[in-house]
Amino acid sequence: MTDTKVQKLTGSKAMSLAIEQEMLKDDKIFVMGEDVGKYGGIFGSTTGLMDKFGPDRIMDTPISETGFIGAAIGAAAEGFRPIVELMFVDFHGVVMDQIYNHMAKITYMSGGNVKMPIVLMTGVGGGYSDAAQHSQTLYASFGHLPGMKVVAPTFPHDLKGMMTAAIRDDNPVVFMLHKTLQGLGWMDQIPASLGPVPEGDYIVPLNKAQVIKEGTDITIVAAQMMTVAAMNAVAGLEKAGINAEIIDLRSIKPIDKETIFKSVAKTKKLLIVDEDYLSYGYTAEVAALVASEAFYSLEAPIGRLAIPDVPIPYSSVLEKYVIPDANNIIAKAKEIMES
Amino acid sequence: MTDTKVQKLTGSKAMSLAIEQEMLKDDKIFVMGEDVGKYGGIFGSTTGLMDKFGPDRIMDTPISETGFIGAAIGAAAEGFRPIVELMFVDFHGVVMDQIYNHMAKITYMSGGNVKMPIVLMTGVGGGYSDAAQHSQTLYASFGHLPGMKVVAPTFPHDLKGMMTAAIRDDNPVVFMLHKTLQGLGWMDQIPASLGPVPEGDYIVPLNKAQVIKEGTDITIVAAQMMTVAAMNAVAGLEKAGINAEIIDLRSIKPIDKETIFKSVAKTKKLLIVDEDYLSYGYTAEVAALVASEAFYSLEAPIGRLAIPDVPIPYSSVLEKYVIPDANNIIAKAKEIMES
Amino acid sequence: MKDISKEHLVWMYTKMKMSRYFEERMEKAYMEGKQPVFNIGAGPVPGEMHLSNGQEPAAAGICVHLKKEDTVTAPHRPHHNAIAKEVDLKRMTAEIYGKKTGLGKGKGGHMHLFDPAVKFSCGGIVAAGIPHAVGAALAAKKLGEDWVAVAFIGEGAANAGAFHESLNLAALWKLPFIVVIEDNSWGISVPKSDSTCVPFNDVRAAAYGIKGYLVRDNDPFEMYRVSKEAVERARKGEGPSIIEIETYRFLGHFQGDPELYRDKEEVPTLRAKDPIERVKSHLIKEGMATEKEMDALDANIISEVDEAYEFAINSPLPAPEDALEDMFV
Amino acid sequence: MKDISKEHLVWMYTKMKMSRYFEERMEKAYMEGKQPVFNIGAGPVPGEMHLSNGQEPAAAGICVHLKKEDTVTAPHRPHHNAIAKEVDLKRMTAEIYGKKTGLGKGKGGHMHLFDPAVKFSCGGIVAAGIPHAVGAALAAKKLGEDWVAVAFIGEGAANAGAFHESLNLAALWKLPFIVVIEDNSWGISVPKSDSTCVPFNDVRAAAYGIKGYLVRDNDPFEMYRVSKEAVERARKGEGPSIIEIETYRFLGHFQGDPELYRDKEEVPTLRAKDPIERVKSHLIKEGMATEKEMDALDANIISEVDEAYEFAINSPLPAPEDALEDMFV
Ligand SMILES: Cc1ncc(C[n+]2csc(CCOP(=O)(O)OP(=O)(O)O)c2C)c(N)n1
Ligand SMILES: Cc1ncc(C[n+]2csc(CCOP(=O)(O)OP(=O)(O)O)c2C)c(N)n1
Ligand SMILES: [Mg+2]
Ligand SMILES: [Mg+2]
Repeated sequence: MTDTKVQKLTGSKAMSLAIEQEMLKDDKIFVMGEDVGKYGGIFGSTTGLMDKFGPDRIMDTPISETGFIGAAIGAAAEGFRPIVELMFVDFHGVVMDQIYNHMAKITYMSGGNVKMPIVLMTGVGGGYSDAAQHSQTLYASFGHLPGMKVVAPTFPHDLKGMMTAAIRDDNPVVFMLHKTLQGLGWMDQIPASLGPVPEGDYIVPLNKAQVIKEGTDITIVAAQMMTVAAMNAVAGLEKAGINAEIIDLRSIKPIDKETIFKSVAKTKKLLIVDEDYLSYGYTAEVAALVASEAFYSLEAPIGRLAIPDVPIPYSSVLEKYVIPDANNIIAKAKEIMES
Repeated sequence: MTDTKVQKLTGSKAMSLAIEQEMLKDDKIFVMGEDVGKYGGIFGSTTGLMDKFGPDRIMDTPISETGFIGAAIGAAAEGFRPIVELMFVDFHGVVMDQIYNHMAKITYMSGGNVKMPIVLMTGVGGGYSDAAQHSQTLYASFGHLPGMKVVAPTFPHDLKGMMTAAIRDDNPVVFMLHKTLQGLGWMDQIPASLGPVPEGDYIVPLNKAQVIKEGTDITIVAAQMMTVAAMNAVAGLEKAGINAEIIDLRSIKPIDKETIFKSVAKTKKLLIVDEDYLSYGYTAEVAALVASEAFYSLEAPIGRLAIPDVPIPYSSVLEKYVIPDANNIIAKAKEIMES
Repeated sequence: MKDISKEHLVWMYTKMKMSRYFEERMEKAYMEGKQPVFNIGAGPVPGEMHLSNGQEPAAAGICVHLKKEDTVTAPHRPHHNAIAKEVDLKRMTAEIYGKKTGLGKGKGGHMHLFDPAVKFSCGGIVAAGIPHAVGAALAAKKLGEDWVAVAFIGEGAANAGAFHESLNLAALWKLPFIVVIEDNSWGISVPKSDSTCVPFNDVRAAAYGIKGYLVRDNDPFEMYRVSKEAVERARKGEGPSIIEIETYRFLGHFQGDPELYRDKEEVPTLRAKDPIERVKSHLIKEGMATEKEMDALDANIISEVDEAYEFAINSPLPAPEDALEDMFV
Repeated sequence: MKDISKEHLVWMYTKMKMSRYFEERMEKAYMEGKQPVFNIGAGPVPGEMHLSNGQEPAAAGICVHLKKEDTVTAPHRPHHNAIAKEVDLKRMTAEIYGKKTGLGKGKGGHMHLFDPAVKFSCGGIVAAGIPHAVGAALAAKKLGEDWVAVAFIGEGAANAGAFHESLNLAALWKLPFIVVIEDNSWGISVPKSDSTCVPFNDVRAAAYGIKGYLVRDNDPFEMYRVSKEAVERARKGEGPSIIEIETYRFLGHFQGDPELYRDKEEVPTLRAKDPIERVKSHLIKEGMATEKEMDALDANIISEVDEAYEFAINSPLPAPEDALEDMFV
């Protein structure tokens, strides 16, 4: 952090400010996506940028994800630094080939001779009844595939710092913004979506988790809204006599295993909470890392909380049941402590 | 197994025989895909079927995976039972939306009112220098997403029995055939690709792993060519004094955890070997299942062997380095035994 | 316009009016629990809500030619299509309210309505329903039935790859398939001129050697006529068609859309040309119905819709753990 | 055919001949280590091998109009395209041999050749290179340069969604973009008539309001002419074009293809019309070159290709652990 002046911003403002500041410095950066222009991005990622940079640098596209994300790849190969938005991560299936077979692999396949400095930003997360095709996080669907850095910042400070880092990175970065953390006027307004953000530019590394609450009894690893849920569980955990250490993952790929190992070495217990599907999600990957590389730290079975391998249902009552919350975390943590 | 007459067949013949036998019984079954007609499927999955059933039931398609796999969904909703081939699993990115947002979710989203009896068969695996876009297994890319049963049989017996089960299932089944296990004339000919197959119809359940070698010292969990590699490691392991129990996973989703837990309860040690990418692969999911639900069985760190999070390189010397083999398995097992 | 029978015109009017009234009630129902501070996730009808007020002719004008065995797929803005295909209105409304009695037991929601009894489905991914309709048309052909499959999409969807793959397949296999492009000028905030390289999508029929039709200015009568021809051709095995209709989006893309991107004058101009009124005045002018008969018709429509809302409102919610059911059948 | 200069014809001949000889040598090189029992993974050149013998006019006929700054993307059958775009032949051959000196240090292979110095790339996913060329054309427009981007594809790829999305984008944004459809009649074993609902893809230009060109019977001269127009139009900002050329696939889809699906007569008929011979005899007939000059030219070509093979064969393999490098830059 090179700047000392700090303002309170929402997640979306923090992100768009990062884009703005980088665009002012480098005219090779441009933005493409559906409704990124006048609308400012459905989740506010490009708020105000159209007015500042005009339609040549903030480009609305047709609903042709393969076309325009593929075009970003072609433009990147020519020296541009495109930022492209896939409106909802749920839509990745119409364009995954361009993302994982090309954007992610061209650098490697070319023996390092072609750079792919692309930021693919995409909205993730549920909790507002947008149902099965608009509520997923799909962290692992991207984390599984080599060649992309995948980040999922929680707080406005990190949204800005990681966006700046992503734009400056010469490699493809999948930047997952959680809708509920954008601080949008038409969504649930939660405290975590507003926070202190330095005015100047700074970077937050793309591969570092962060201990956001220290504790001694159990390590809770989470990301985005599950980090918020874990923080919301703190009081209840304390009431149950559990002093949890909470790690905000921030980076889905690579996972910052050192930070996790260090914590588990202290707490001896681990609970992983994910808004993605249970099977093959980060609850699996983090558990496997610990069980293979920090095995002797563990004194109890690892706990996993995630979407129980069903699509996200529409009805609020059903949706609440499948997305982990603070109560689930407290119950699970107790179970681990007692096991 | 209801039949006693047994013949020796290759994987591809076993598969196509299953399709043939089911098609003879149910005229709602038809096959669609690229080169499934006269060519008989690039990996032989429809060998001879064109001659038997003609072009109305064995339909060559344009290179329009979203179009024809989407059409399979529409036909399934009308009561048909389509078998569709995605030639290489590597191409899933052009059609993943149809697969995971529709085929996999429609039954759930419709409250169980619409059935999706579709078999999506697809070729997986590397080892013959087909490079980064034609050599992946991507087991986890499908296993992660709810609504599909995902299988990856190894031996001709299971290819036939699981294909029969898949066709009869009223739910979407992703049927992954490993190219090297098809026993094709133009690929490496390995013993495992030829095996005893009952002549009549029978099913092998879609959710059961199988202990293919009993042992006492360490459990090795693998699938398809990694199962073959594990079997190839047996002699070397024995020489090192290690009596391994080998489990052929067969089902990627759901994972048959009981079979694994039972084995680990006996051996106390676990090595998982995967031809998919390391991060967020089945080495993660199996490790996490054991570390969370069978933790107290474990007496040593879990071992994971998989593609080390790089695309599959072309040059043989590089490709051999990234795909686990018997030697890697022996070395890793020794390491675990000594840890 | 003597070519359209009273029966058909009344049918169209009924579906259009029903759809309009359904949507108008939905506009209000959706805002329950979302005032004074709008929160998309709050209230008895949470989530995104895409209403179709103004687009009724596109649906009614073709569905009047369809029977129960014909298949319809629709996109994220599906209510008018569903109503014209005679989806069970009670269970559809209950689904939108997230109730156990809904078409999908509350699991689907407004973008995911499935009524296999009348072969209707829809989905939230732009253009994804097109190949499903192609598959239904393929099924009809395989069965030797004269059934037709219709995919409704927005003009924005005509630029998605699925459109092209589906049209090529349907034309190649000469399937009884029709795509209806509801050109409401906008894909969220993006005007057609910024998304589509040709002024009208009917010309894209040339790429598939099929018939292309264009209906100007949301004309319900012309929609009736071109659809009649397209459906008849499809039933006779003469292959697929593209129908594009210029239609009106009276509301925002979704409820809560600030609509800062469009001219304040646009909607009043469109509302002045309300297509439902056009059909009504035609019926009266041509002596096919009296004002009084129309009022009675309206009253029936309103009570049918109100009953559906009552059913939905009074239905029980699912139990939380129902979330784990219906994964596999 | 006085409209084509000697210089251009000789250039085209050179690239076509070079490509042909390159492929003929590759046919043999590929079989090394695969006899007597064919095994796709064996030998110094393992993996799939898609050769382009017969398709040379498609590449040379347009690349003669291109400069180094123009971009070319190619599909899984890329050698003739690469050679016409003047990709470094030594490093390309070394890549196909999986050597450390290859364009991709042995990581890419024959389907994944990247030579940024001449802006060439290719890939193994059908139609996926089309949007990359659109992106290059967009870059040219942003830079205010008169550069052009050309995407080569097979006729099978024209039915993929990426084709449609790319063409719409390129036309909408009026980009200097050209797609060249090499119609070799086959997509692996599927004839064009079973994959494409129209006889020729030039008509698909109507769907985008752009120019469509058709070159019959693999004619190198006609390919030259229409390409010239298309490239000039693109440079002048007049937008994209589709060029379809009927071309010949002399060999199987890939080496080892049993080709049971095609008539035994097809290839001899095509070979009799060898397009390289057509250019050669034209040069001689028109007095632009003598037999002797042509022989000398051939000798040069052969030695250049042979040198590339020598370079490849004598280059070192990568070290196994190099597999972990070049992931990120
Ligand atoms: C593949 C995909 N991309 C983007 C979206 C987000 N989205 C939903 S509706 C919409 C606009 C659709 O425009 P149009 O097809 O004209 O239909 P309309 O909303 O006007 O009825 C967009 C971009 C989506 N649902 N699916
Ligand atoms: C998306 C995708 N689907 C299928 C394939 C498998 N495949 C490789 S080449 C090919 C045929 C291509 O035909 P065409 O485009 O005519 O090119 P040609 O091989 O004739 O040069 C197919 C189906 C692929 N590589 N990518
Ligand atoms: Mg629209
Ligand atoms: Mg071809």
